[in-house]
Amino acid sequence: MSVPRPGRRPARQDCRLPAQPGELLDRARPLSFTWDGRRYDGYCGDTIASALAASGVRIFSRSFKYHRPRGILTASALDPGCTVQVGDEPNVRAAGRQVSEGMDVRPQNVWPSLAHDVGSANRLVGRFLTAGFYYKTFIKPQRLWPTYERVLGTFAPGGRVSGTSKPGYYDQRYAHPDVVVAGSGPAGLGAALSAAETGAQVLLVEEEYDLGGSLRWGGAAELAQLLALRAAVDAAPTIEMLRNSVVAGRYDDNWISILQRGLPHVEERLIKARAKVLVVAPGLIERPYVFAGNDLPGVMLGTAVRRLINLYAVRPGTRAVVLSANPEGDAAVADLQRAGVEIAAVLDARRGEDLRRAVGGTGVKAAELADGRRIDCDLVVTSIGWTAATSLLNMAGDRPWYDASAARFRPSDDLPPGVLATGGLVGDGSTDELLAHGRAVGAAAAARAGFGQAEVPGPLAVRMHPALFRASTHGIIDYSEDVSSKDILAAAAEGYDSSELVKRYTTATMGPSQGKLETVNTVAVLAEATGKRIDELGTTVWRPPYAPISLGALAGRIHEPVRHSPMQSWHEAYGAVPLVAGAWIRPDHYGDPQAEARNVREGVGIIDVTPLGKLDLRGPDVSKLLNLVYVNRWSKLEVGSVRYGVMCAEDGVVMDDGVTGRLDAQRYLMSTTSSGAAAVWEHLEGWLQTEHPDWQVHINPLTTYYASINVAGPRSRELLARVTEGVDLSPEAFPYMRVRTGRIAGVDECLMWRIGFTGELSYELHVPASYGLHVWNALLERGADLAAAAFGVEAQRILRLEKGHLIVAQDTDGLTKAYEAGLGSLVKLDKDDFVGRPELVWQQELGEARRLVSLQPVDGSVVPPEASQIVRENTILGRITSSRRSPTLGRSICLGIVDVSVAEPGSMLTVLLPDGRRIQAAVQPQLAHVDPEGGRLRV
Amino acid sequence: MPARQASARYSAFGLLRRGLTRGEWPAAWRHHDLAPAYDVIIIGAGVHGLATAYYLAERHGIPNVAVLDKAYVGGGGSGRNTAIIRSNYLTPDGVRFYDRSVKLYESLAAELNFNVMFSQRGHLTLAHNDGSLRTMRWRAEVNKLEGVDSEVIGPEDIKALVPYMDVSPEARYPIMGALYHPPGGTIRHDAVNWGYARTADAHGVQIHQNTEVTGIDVDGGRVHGVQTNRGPVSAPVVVNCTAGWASLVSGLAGLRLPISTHPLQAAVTEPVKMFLRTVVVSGTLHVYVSQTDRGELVFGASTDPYPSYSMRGSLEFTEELAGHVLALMPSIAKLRLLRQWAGLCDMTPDFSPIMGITPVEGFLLDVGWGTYGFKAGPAAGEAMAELIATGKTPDIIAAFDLARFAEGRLVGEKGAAAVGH
Amino acid sequence: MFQIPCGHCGLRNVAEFRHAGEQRRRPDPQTATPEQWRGYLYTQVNEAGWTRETWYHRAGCRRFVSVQRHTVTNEIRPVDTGAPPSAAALQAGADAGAPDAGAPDAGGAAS
Amino acid sequence: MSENAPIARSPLRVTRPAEIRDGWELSAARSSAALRLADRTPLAKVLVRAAQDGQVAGRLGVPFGSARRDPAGTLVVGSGPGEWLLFGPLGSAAEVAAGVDVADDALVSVLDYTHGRALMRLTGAAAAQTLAKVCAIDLSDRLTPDHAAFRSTVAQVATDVVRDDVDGTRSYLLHCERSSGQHLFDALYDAGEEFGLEADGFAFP
Repeated sequence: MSVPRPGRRPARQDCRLPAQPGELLDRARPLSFTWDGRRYDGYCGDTIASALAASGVRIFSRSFKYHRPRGILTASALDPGCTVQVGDEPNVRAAGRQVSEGMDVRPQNVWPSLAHDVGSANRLVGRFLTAGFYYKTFIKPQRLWPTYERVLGTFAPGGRVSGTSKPGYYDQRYAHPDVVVAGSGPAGLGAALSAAETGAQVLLVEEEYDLGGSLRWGGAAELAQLLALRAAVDAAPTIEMLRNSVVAGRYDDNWISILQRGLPHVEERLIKARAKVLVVAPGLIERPYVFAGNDLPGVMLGTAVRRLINLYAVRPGTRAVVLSANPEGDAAVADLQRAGVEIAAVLDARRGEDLRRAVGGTGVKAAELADGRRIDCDLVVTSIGWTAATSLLNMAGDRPWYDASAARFRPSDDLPPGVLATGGLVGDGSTDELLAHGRAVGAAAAARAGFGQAEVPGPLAVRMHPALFRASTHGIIDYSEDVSSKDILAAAAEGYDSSELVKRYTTATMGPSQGKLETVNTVAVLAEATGKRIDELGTTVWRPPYAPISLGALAGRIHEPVRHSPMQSWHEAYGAVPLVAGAWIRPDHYGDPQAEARNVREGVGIIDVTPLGKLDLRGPDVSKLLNLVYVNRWSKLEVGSVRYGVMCAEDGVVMDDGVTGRLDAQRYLMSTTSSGAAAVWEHLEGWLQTEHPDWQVHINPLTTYYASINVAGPRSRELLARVTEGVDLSPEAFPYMRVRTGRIAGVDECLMWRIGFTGELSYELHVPASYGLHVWNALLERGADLAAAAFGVEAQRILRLEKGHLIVAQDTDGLTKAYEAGLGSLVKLDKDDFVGRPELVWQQELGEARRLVSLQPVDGSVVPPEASQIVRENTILGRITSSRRSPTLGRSICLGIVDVSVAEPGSMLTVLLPDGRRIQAAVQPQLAHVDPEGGRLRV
Repeated sequence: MPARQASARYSAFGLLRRGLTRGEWPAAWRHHDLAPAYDVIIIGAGVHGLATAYYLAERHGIPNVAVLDKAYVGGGGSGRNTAIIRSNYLTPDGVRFYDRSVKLYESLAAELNFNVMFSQRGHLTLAHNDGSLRTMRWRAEVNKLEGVDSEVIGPEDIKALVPYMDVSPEARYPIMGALYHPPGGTIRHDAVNWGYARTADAHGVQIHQNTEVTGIDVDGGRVHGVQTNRGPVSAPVVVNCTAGWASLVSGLAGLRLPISTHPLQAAVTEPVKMFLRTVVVSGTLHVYVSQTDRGELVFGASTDPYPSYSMRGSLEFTEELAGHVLALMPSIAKLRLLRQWAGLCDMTPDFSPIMGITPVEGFLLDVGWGTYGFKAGPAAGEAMAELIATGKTPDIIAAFDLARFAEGRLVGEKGAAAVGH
Repeated sequence: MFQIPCGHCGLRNVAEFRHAGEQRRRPDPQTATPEQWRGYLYTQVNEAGWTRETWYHRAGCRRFVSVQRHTVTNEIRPVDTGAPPSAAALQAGADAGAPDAGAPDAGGAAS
Repeated sequence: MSENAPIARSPLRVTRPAEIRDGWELSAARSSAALRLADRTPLAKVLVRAAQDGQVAGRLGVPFGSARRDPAGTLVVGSGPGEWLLFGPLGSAAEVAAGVDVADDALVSVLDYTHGRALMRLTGAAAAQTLAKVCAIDLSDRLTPDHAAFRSTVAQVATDVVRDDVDGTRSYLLHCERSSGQHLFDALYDAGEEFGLEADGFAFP
């Protein structure tokens, strides 16, 4: 790409007309920008395309397959030939985007440049690039396809995204309007105004920069009417007006997505509106005509020249041939004449006059007429019919029908509730008729939203319109996909003869304009090919979004919840390496997990276990609930005691585990795994609410009411004694598996559980969270001489593995039942019922197929990575679920789940390491590698 | 035996000749009247039904087969999936089966004389926490034991494969590693459907579009044929290949299945110049993405969180998708989403298919594919054809029988069911 | 984003709820045969039409609500009777968005 | 025991300057911005659970979905079916809890939730517009007038929202479980920036 040369004199705006009555330009504010590295001038209010066209630019891009030159066709956001790169933004619609000072605009799909374009060699072979070309070739040999593919890939259309752009500020908001009006032509304006008059809240959304639709290029009368309507909208207190914004989708229950652009501080904003009623009024899209050369620069639609002349004061050519089938086409002729364009010929399609082809290389040079005449010209204008933009109705479930007399699809008579249509979508009429229909629909919309009374009016009368789709010659049907009418015929002949199949086979309608210009012509040519009628074939389903939406807007501000414990500031200050555990950010370690673990075995350590799930259970029936959801028994748990429990789902699969303590007769505190906290709460509520609504139990979450600190190690009692008041910590008074309440570091109502996930004498403190940091600091200060130190999750994992404690979802998987997990001794099948009981009964009868065991590699210096497979030759017998180096034993230790046939203590297993080595490991007599008798935690 | 069609071979030469003569290609498949009886009726003209029909005719000399579809060829999940092919599953049964499918895909273009554009560009499944990294290693180890090329790689290697990826440890979901599966890639799904249809047709199989099965004739515990909107047809064997609609079709035979139907949504962006060569999947972020030869990014996610037969698609899907894609590749925020759509997935409790015989004699199942159906097409068709022709269930699908649910023999894919596309 | 009428909170976006499954009766765990029990665990009616199901209002009142939903249109009718939904609601496995096996395990700090 | 007296801390970063009052670290900042977001976590919070149609419910007299100030100035919020949250001045949790007459109901739970929840107040004419960027509930007077209460997701966190206008100015109390507090605060701050939001200090209510 050439670099901008701002110094160089800009191109003169030779095609710029004197001021037009309805022009959108602010001539007081000229600006300049670069196109393909060269400087151009324009005015504030110009689109990129209009500014370039004013300076005589005719070629904006090259087509995707044949690399044919392309120029302005519709002069609207849909214009397929006017897609450009603006800075780091790809695929900008040059005819729909306003140009701004200093904008860096570049062409796409051109290599090396617009002028010299090797790709256009494709045009020579174009005749061979028939429908389904790729399916029929590059077939053999398969190994070469990737090579072909890379070459083809370089011809991919579109602009470039950068790998380094900083994402801008995109956001979203919710809205709850009574009425959303999509489109601000006369009908849309009427609907918005009359709905607002009832007091309804109205969101009026216009895709373009200005309200008014076709009124904007009407005569003096229309312009005057438009001014009045704009004033009325501005004055209406309950209308929120969004310009340069688009209703992108309509989803279930009138959930409506609106893309809002042009905000000062936001790149783009996605508005999610729950509308009581959606009024669809996008108007009509002018349909291109299919004939030879219909994609040459200089071939334009009637509405395109009217936009260029009236809105942007651009003279679209010097000598024109016009094919008109409707009054709008005739009006285009008048506009052209007014703009000083010589009218070489006007063909009236209503009288059977027709075009045959547009002739030229890089632009129109002449037009060949059906009667054989050849007329030199640089502009060919067609106004041969309309397509109703029914996408939003389609998304609402409506199936439009083909009205042959109007030669266009129209909405069905019974639209889904909450959706109404007006304007060109439902019929034709004068500005006043459209306005009146819009007003009636707006009143009906308000009524449906609960404001006033009004019936939905019938559709507008529909003007007869000749059915013109294709001339006697073949031309392009899908400009962005380079699909010709010949391709459609070929596809149909090959059996791809339904609108869905022909779309998929030729890719017609699958490009950036999503069929708005192409669908009806595609169906019409398919009808021609199959001898069917258009209404028999129907169109393909329009899918959201109506207009492309940036990923940034869809993502909005990214609010991924993050959870921190009250001690987070300390962890950060002391160099904790963070562990992302779902929403929780936890300290994985503080530098040396092995040392942290050793310190727990030898002295005392403290760990932040705040994420542990904690549920307050109270009421007379709590023990019933516990007996139901845990596999073990709870009836006899005394006040002041805690017990380890295992939960299974109805299929017997282990779902969670934890310790539950009885604080008084009717009050328990249940702890769950950190990741399982929410699921367990929901699980308990479910059983209570749906199966046992009669049980008297309240479940209240306390997970973050408490800061939870585990104080572990032989000297934990000594440390705790220094900060605790009101609790006798002696082994006799406070033995293993008991819970006490007392004052810690001056904080009342602290819970202390004597339990030991680490296998050491340890106390789990649950401290009112606001005091968490205070207690944490107190423990470290008062324990300084005991070398009390914090340890992280990694050290805890090492310690629990030395103890052979399993971690649900690591040492178990989605199918591991209680017996396989080595938890069989806990399962009390003599309980009448508990969740998952039947499956466990059967597993116990049949015996389990796999079992969780402890393993020690013969070579203790090797730590088999977790998930290493346990094999016999190449048959899988199990896998390592947890493995670490044990600082206590000075060797590697593992948990693994293995086939029962090899689960006996002493059996020697082969572990296949990821690097391919095979090592031997012995099954241990019990799960615990360290202190199997549990002496250390009972001291 | 029905007439075979001498179908014109596809080749560059053929294109050249027709380019010069402007001659037309013959129809890829023909229209037929519905015959009163066939040897086999297959319900569903997606890749499973068409592949089954093709292998029946081509491998087992059973061409008297009717493939019935209520709509058109490849109109269901086979034409709506994101066309990702891989075999890096978790269980040996799964790996073996999908590896067979990959092997068949590798030679499919030549076998069908139809370029299916199988692009083995490599497949990355990202791990954002130690748990999923463990699962990736688990899959890699099982894959290697089954002779499938998979390995766990680190952030640097990931960055080398996907330069636009944010592999910084500060990311909200830091990338700790990935399962890299070089043989994985993408394919042109329509081409696979059409290629099977065209070649099956050439072997005498009849494809009936717009033919909806409205009833299944079961008498004395065995199937005798089906009722359709075009009249009754009899056959001793009826195969259910209807994916999202599997429960409804089986219901016609009085059979209830452990299946619930969930929409699976997908979307494409506008085309941009090629910047993403491999397939990228993140289970934690529930997103997968690849770039087509046309330059579009194709996105998918996990199935909708509730059962539904709606294919309208949802806004929240695109919002979550975009957020997660930008979490991986923050610089592409200006890329625009062009179109979204949905297909229906027949989800089973163990994320594994249900294939083979049922309590209704002659009524066979090839369903329960969930989000994995397209990857399985060729191997499933091959196995179902063998089952029909020999009456014996091939070992490769033995683990996927319907009876496993009543007998509590679920398949372990559930252990690692991330959004593994 | 369709809406679910919550008896306590009114119309709310479906995103606030978890789908808790088709309503079904839990067999007597004492007498159920494996076939019956696994039918209850796994078999789905999977109706394409009106179905009676349970949703958990996770982000709202945290109550389990019964609704009738048309599974093709996602149209919802409140369930007239306050009949309690069923244990099927409780299947942790009910989640369809296939859970990531490497589900973020918060350190597994199970005491 | 520890020599230094316990200091209670909110999960939200303190907006400087900070002060210690009644054992709490508080923000003494004062903002006069038109839109303000302030930490209210230290306020006493008491959770009451009782039968929806029981005696306690009757005495509290606030149905789910609304809020009311009792004569003592305690804000009683109907936060769920058979569930109430009572907000009182700093350090008043015990009194507030004691003030709940639990007689005549089969099962009543009264819990001090002060330390379990993050609480913040968003005040200003643009408060509704700000909240509407992160919360899907209709905030119009029609659906959520002053003293309306609801629970929904705000910035993807399950949050209790109470509209509690201050001298006619739109104001919302938002509270969520404690560990997500900073996230919720940050999300609201981000949403409010375009309206000139400033962080404000602690006050009651």
